[in-house]
Amino acid sequence: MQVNENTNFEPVIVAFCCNWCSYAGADLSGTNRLNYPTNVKIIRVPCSCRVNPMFILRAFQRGADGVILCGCHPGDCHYTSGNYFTRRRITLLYSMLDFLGIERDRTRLEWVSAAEGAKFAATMQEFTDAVRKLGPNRRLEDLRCRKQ
Amino acid sequence: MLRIPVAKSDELFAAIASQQTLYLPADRKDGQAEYRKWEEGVKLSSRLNTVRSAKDFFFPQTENLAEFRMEGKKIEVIDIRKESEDFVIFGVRACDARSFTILDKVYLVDPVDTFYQTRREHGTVVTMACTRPAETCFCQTFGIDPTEPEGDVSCWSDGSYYYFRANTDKGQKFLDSLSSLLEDGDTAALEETKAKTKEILSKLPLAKVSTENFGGDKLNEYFRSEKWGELSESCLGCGTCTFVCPTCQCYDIRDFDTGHGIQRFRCWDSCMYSDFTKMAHGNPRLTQLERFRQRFMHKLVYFPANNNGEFGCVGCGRCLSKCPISMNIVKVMKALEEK
Amino acid sequence: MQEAMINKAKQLLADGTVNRVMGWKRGEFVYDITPAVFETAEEIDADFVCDDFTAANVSKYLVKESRKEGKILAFLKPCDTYSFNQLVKEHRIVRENVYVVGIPGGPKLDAEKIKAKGITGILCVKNENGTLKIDTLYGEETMPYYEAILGKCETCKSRKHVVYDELIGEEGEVITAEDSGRFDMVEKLENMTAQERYDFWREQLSKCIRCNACRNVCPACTCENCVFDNPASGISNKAAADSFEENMFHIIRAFHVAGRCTDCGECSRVCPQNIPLHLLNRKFIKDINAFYGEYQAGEDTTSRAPLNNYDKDDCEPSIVHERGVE
Amino acid sequence: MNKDTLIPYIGVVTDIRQDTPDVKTFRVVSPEGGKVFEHMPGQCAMLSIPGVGEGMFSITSSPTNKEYMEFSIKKCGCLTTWLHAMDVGQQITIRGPYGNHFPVETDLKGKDLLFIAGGIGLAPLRSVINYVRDKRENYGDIQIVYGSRSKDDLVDYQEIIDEWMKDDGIQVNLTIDNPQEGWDGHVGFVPNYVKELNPSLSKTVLICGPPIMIKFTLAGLKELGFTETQVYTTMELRMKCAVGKCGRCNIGNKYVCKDGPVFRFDQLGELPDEY
Amino acid sequence: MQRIGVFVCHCGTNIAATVDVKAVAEALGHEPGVVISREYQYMCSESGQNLVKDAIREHNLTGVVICSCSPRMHENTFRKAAAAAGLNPYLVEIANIREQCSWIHKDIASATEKAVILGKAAVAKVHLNAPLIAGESPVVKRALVIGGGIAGIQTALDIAEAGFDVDIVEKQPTIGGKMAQIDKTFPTLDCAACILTPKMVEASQNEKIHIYSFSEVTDVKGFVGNFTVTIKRKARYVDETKCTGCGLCTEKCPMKKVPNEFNMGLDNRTAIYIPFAQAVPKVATIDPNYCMMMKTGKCGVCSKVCSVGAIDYKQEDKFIEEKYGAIVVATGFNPINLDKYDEFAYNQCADVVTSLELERLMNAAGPNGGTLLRPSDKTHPHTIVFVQCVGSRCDDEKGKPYCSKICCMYTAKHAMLIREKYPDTEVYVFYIDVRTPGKNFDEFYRRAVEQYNVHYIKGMVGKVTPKSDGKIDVQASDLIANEQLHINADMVVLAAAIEPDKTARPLATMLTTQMDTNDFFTEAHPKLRPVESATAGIFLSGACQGPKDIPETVAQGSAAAAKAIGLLCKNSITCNPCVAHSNELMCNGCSACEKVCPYGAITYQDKEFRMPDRTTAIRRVASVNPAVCQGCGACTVACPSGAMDLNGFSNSQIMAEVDAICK
Repeated sequence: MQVNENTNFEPVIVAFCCNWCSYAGADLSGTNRLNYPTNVKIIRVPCSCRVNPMFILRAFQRGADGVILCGCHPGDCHYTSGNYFTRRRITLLYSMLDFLGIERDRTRLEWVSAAEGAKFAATMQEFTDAVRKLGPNRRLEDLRCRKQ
Repeated sequence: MLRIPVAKSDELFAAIASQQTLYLPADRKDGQAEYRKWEEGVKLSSRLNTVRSAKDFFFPQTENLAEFRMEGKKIEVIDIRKESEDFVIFGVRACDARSFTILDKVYLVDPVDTFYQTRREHGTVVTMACTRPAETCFCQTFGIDPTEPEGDVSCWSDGSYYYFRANTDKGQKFLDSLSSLLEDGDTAALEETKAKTKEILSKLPLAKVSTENFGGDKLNEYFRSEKWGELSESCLGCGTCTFVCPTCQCYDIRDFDTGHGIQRFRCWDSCMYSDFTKMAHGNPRLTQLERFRQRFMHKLVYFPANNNGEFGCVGCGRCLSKCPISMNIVKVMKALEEK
Repeated sequence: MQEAMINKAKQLLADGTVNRVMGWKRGEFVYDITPAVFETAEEIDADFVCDDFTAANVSKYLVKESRKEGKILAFLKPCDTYSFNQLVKEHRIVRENVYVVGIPGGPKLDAEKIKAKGITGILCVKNENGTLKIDTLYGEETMPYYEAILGKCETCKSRKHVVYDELIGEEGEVITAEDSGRFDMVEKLENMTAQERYDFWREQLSKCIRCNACRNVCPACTCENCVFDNPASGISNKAAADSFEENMFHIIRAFHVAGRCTDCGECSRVCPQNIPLHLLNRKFIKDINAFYGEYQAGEDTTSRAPLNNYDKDDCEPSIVHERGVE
Repeated sequence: MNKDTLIPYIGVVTDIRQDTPDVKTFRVVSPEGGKVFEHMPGQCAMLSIPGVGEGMFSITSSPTNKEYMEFSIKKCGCLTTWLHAMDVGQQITIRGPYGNHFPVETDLKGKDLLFIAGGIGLAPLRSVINYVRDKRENYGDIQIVYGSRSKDDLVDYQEIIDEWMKDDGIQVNLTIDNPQEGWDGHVGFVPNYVKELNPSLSKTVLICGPPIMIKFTLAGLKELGFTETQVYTTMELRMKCAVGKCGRCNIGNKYVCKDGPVFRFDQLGELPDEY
Repeated sequence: MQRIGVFVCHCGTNIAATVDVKAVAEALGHEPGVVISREYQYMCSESGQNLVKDAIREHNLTGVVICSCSPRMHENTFRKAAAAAGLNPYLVEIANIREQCSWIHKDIASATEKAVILGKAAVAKVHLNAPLIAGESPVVKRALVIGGGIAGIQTALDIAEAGFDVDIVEKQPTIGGKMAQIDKTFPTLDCAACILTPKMVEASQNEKIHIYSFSEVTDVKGFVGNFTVTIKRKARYVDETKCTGCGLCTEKCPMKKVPNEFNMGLDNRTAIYIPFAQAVPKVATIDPNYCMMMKTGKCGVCSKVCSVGAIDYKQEDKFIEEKYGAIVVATGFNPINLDKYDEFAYNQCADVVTSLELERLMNAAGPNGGTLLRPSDKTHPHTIVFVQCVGSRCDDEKGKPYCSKICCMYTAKHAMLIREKYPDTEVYVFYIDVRTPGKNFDEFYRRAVEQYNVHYIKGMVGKVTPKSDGKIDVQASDLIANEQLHINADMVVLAAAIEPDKTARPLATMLTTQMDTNDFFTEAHPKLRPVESATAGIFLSGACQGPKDIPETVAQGSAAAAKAIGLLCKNSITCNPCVAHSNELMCNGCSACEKVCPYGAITYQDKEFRMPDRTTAIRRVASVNPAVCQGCGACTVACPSGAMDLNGFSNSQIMAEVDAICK
């Protein structure tokens, strides 16, 4: 695909969602027929703390333009403390990516409960818009994986 | 001898670059030198040598071998080799120039490595005689005269002029193409420079390092030496020595799934790495001792055994200055010689 | 100093306290010093050295050495003691099998910095009142002492030994971040624009030859099997085939040592390409200090590592987005 | 540009035979039919599934077979597991032939041959055995001693029974490690069995099997009076390029992929013990 | 080579209206390893499931992908179907193309494209799925209740009622806990002892219940269904099996000046003692710190008077080991120490008392036989000031940040009881807020104000100063009248905050359960799992989890019992097989995983390994107890070497999904 930068650009967005809150929140936005862009593809993980920084980098390598991580609100983790660890890990990772000059708006972490279907949809819309504005991921891509 | 004033070097480089891609050692911000593509403003480095050796031009760190498309039970092999373009590497030191001969003995013997061969055919090597050898230099040990470097074209500098001599047809053609810039001149000043350099060479701390106790016939004697334990005990098992070495030639072949096909590439590998000889069911070189031994045995014993006594080292001294723990071939040679 | 250490080593060998000595062995030149294990007084007399160039952190060797028969004497500089402690904390070093003698630290010198001045053919280096007198094949050269100080010593974080059985010389103090200036460069980068930061790191990381020296020397990288060597990890890579892999390797490596890196600076010291790798680690350290409170890995063996810990009121990742320039 | 030896051909798997619980034999032809390339007994080929891995396997069919090549492969790693899961019709990549071969046309010609194999070690020898069977007139007596853990682990058992055992002038001695119901043959380890059989010293020995078996069998043969110059074996080490360049499969200065895989024991004896 | 079946559901028109289901099935049919790709009206219907089952059998499938509604809806349905057809249920993956695709998108083309990608991700994942077998671990049919207060007693009784053996470990010589010390209970004002002691007796008489009084838990090993607990039976120097509780020894004991803990030190007991008349077990205990025989070797009176020879001065602490399937923590609370509250003169003036001390002062079995007298001079107090929130809702270091919850109500109770019994006594209550949520609570409080004329003053007591005349000056502010007050009081009663018992913290460590910063045990989920700890098999009862009044405590005690019974009813527990596992060959033994595991499922062992250099070495490696692990995956990221991975959500599986989505 010859990317005509910024026009007709459809970002690839990977969303990691914890099974107990955010994935359910995503389901709820479906149940309520709340629209958000098709660009977002969800990967279910048991807990946000299952998300290894490796997965996030992997997504960028393989052509993702934005990665968003969703988990239970702090204090509500199904496993009591998982998302607290997530928060530290991901804060540091995002800060490091920023340090390396990777655009901040390509990464995001959002706490979405099972009841927040509307928040889920709105977040995804917002995030997709932000990434779309940035254009294709060029700073953290693997040229070998670029679609021809 | 054909020569050109050093002051006109930019003109010279521009002329070369107008015909083919020109690479030469240039200084980096951190004070070290690396080969860089010449373009307006790039200056020839005054450092003795580059961090990475010149082998990269013929045997790059990674290169794709082929691509595969898979669908259902079918596999399609795509030959992705391209005809490479002519290029010139300028300012190769005598040690690196000799390393090409050594690599040739691996890659140009049957079955020929066509990837290497193609680049070798397209590259013209212009060497540069040394004038300020460093304490880490020991190329003389391997019979290299840094004041008489090999290559398609040999080049000398006495500070005012660059002098050129073609050694091959390719080199001659190269010099012919620059004939408008080059003039014939006397070499008295150059001979003086050479003599000075030779004097320094005789005073180098490693000038006495000799290969007389090494070679293919020492196989079992050195393999069983008790020194390996002590020598290898501080080795980190990194690949620095291997990757800065101009003669290290080992590689790995790997597949990479790009999402729309499989790329098979090869990349430098190091016998110092713990997974170098690892198989699904075991590893013949389990400890760093064995891996460490392999590297030096290869250069000092196995390689000469297979190549009429030629050693797999050119004494460039890179490993001496770059090894994180300062273990190197000179220390190994000296230790092995001790009885 | 070297004299006192040699005497101490011989004494401890003689009285049976230890059966080996971890130290440094002199090489061919003034600067090519190799970490080594000595077993006899004769070996020590012949080759033991501790001088301006004995910069190598030997604590990582103790992972293996401390699992061998008998006790080993290790001479540790203040910075090395942090690495040592961290490894004890992670159960990598068997503390009982090491007799730690604290020795004064640097500043150590960096031969590369001398060479970068165009000084070549180095035969002998002497410090005379702040001036380095360098005897070379091409005559004597001089340069200011401070310009030859090893990068990691320029921003020394502590002159205090956090663990030892015995001390040679006097105990020093921890140096504050302000005094050491060790976060200055990180801060400078933080104040650049994203594009500038990106360009900076591309220039640096594109030099990487994936020799793994940084990883293999790192006292925090003692994994039995590194993910980058393990095909099953899905991210193994060898010679970086692509700019992404250079990024990936260094980001993941820095992440894996985040909260465990003591900032010993070995990664940058050994990098053959002079990539300032320590800046990645320092960035994590600086962030950890700022977000989760001051933490110095290796300072003790009991505290919880910041990444294995949390506070309910930790900041959100959005703090990254809210920071100054993009 | 010439074809580079590192760039493989395509092979099609036309038949898969389950030999033992963990060994399958694959028949490979070129997509156009016929063999992908010619080889000599003992030579190897690099088989690969792109994205999974590439590995060196000895060609177990005889060069005298003009229709196809066969590979007997034991499931042990990532690639072999994949190969075992293949269906007929699957394409694979193949390059070769690599390495030297048993000196069937020189040193072995006219000799009495003793083949000793253990487990999957029969695979490389099978090529020689069938070659020799097809050119029976060029060789003397043939004796095959083959052992495995159990009857089920004997590779090519049907071929051994249906063909080899029925040939004139071929003596086949099978053994399994432990007694088993339905087995009335010999029970015991190969090295001991060889000693029991006390083969004539005139024989040239070709041996292949697990290292431990080779070690004890060789010792046994020496006790019986055999010399190292009479015994050939074939080796296996980590290989990537298969053309003696990538630098991993050397034993001393010899590259197994290029100078081997077939070695005579006196040659191996000169090399360091690193395999 | 996998043999994967793909099944795309129309869900009537729920999916089919916006996703071209046929196109999805067609596209996924070309994915590597897919041997059959079908679509159907309702995959979850009987016939839909049969389609899957038949395909599994017919095509010998090694993996199944269902493109349908959320896995939260029907993952189990399809797993069961697969299992019925002989395929391991964990070889089924769901692609959520309804909630996360057809229902949120309108454009058929892009929704279809997305559905295909989601399907591809599921196919890529299922390639790497491994058959998982849910492990089983047996359940020891015996429960342990730690703490013998009302919470523990209630829990034990309920568990015993269900037919299971249950042990109570109580560190005091008698069960009963705090409730035994309380005089009356709110809001009914019935006598605490009257309702508690029958339960204590019931517990002691129930043959399913075994009470280890004067005992402590010192070690806990094992995991849900299979705990091994070491109990220290502290020496009481009286043979429990012989002592009849006649009390003769306590009468004859010459050492009578021992502060009586049961009465909050307001009177004395003997060195050999039975805490109170209705103690259970009713067995004497010798206090070695005071017993003359124990201290000087001279006395032995009790031994002489004991007709059954129960006295044993040589008795030693005994350790016993028991196995339990479930553990209920009911360690309760204590009022905080008021030493730091100089402003209330608690340590200077005997007539400044805590509420619990007041309970004893008013109790018929208390030091004054139920007549409220000032501790200092045993006179009748005419003015009593109650100070609320002493140490509760505090920002500073001295106190607790939380509301102790019960103080408002018991203060109302005290005030009311005093006004009822001694109408001449003026009662002032200084409060910040009066909190009375609870059945009949507010009515109760209003009765105190309206019917009993208790003076409730919103305001803070600034200083309590004992005066030379024996009176107490209480300086306070009235926030409503906005004025400073001085009250000349006879007694001051401090509503001290309550805190978890000090033994709870070490116990939590033993149990690998979590505590909050105030040392209250943390429940597994604050709303949905309030009586379970995050550690499987450990349940929470009573105030150890947070401040509670009696009815709440009893309710939670029963709830914890119900949870424990639910566990004990099972012969074995089916473990979730999607748990972490450690590759010992790669494990560094660094303990990072152990630190982040909320369940204590990871332990370390020194194991012998064959090392690369052909030697053997002892290495410290992690192992995960699959019965305890809940599969969150925190450890997998903490592990730098990648030795830790998670079944069902392995690194390679998740990366395969990432790859498929980004392709």
